[in-house]
Amino acid sequence: MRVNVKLFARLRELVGQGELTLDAPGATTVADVWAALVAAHPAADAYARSMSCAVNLNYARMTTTVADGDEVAFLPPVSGGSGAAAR
Amino acid sequence: MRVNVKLFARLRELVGQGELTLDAPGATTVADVWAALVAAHPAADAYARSMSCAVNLNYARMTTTVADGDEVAFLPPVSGGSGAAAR
Amino acid sequence: MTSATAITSAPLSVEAVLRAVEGPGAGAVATFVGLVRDHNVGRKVLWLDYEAYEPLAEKALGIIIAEAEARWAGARMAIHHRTGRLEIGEASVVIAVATPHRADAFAACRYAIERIKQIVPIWKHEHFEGGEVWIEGATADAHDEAAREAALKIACA
Amino acid sequence: MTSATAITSAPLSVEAVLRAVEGPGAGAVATFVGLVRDHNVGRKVLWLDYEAYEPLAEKALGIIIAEAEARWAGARMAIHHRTGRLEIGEASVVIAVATPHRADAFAACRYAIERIKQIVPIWKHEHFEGGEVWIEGATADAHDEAAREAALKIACA
Repeated sequence: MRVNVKLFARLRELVGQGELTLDAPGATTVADVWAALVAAHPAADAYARSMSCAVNLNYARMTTTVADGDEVAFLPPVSGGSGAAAR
Repeated sequence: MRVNVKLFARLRELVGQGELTLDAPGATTVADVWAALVAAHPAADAYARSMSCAVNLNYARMTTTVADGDEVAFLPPVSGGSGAAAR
Repeated sequence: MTSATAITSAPLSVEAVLRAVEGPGAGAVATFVGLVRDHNVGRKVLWLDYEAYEPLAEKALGIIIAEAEARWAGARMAIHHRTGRLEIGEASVVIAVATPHRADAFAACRYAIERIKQIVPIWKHEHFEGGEVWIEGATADAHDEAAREAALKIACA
Repeated sequence: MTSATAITSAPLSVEAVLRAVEGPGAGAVATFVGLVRDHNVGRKVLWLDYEAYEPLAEKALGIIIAEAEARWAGARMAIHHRTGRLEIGEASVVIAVATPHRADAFAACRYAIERIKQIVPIWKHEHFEGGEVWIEGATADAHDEAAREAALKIACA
């Protein structure tokens, strides 16, 4: 299976690209796609516990199923909104 | 003693004028000025319990002393701010 | 930089009030705009007339700003209030407050509108379908500490 | 009438966001503007770069607006968020919400900024004196009910 992977912010920098086509033979879930990404780009593993994901512009879970041609995005913890510190 | 009295909103309407010069012989406090006003314009008495006052552009009490030529304002309950109901 | 306080019969500008709170150190700006509603307690409102004791009203806005800037560190606040005849949908009051952090901006802005309704000598004459009425709220006394505490409590809830 | 949601590299306009919430029945409008601060946790900030997953970020703003309009009766909300390089003092996000009564305007506006920081896929790259760092906050999941409850609790405190 082939999916289009989108990466952002520091995760994008660690992998060295923000968009890539990933061959993930036998992959059926987002977790499988992530495993294939980490296999190809071990640096991505830094986000294994903190990233979330989206499939075809819908927030998803690691257990969400993926299909050939899907856009799978991995999202580091977000920090939009105000420029001020959180309080 | 002579003071300049300022009236607003419904209190102004009840008295029929927003500004008047009031002769209040022997008056020493805002309460005395109010009494002289009510004597001259009994309709003002409707606000005896709900109005507040200011002397020379300072929020005052009924016990605040007044002097000849002072500007004494009587304020009905205020309703500035949003056009919406209070909640 | 526009004035931090204004009592004016001209239409209000949010941008003008925002400009009055510009400056270094700000991370958040909260604004509040009060609008003339088309209905009030079941009455169809036609228009409102706002009457002010202008010099004391402007001074009262300054008192509220000083209170807020003393309570919330680094806050800069501006308040413009309109007078005269206002049509439905027009802005009667605009508050802006800039602070380093957002929680303070919301709290200070809420405090300001509560205080305005407590102490500023401005009166609303409502013209509705079938009549007119002076709206009367709080007895205005800037020295009433209980009122001030009540406003703080709402703001900091 | 401008769009209720926008993810844009152009400077934000508070007036444009306000126009997007115009309409009948409103008595109060609360707005929130997030600004780039000159300091962050002791660092002198030089500028920020905001990166967005644009189509999902715009969708996320729409989700937040739908949540707020469902929670606060009669609310109309708009949110514009900027991307790219922002200098100190520039606005990164503008929220406006119009409601019949003021308490709801403040609550809905506060809710929106809290939710933005929870779920919208936008990332802040801080360039400070001596280095740069990606700021990382919440793990973004629009379906996380505990996060949503937390935002509601802050908004309605």
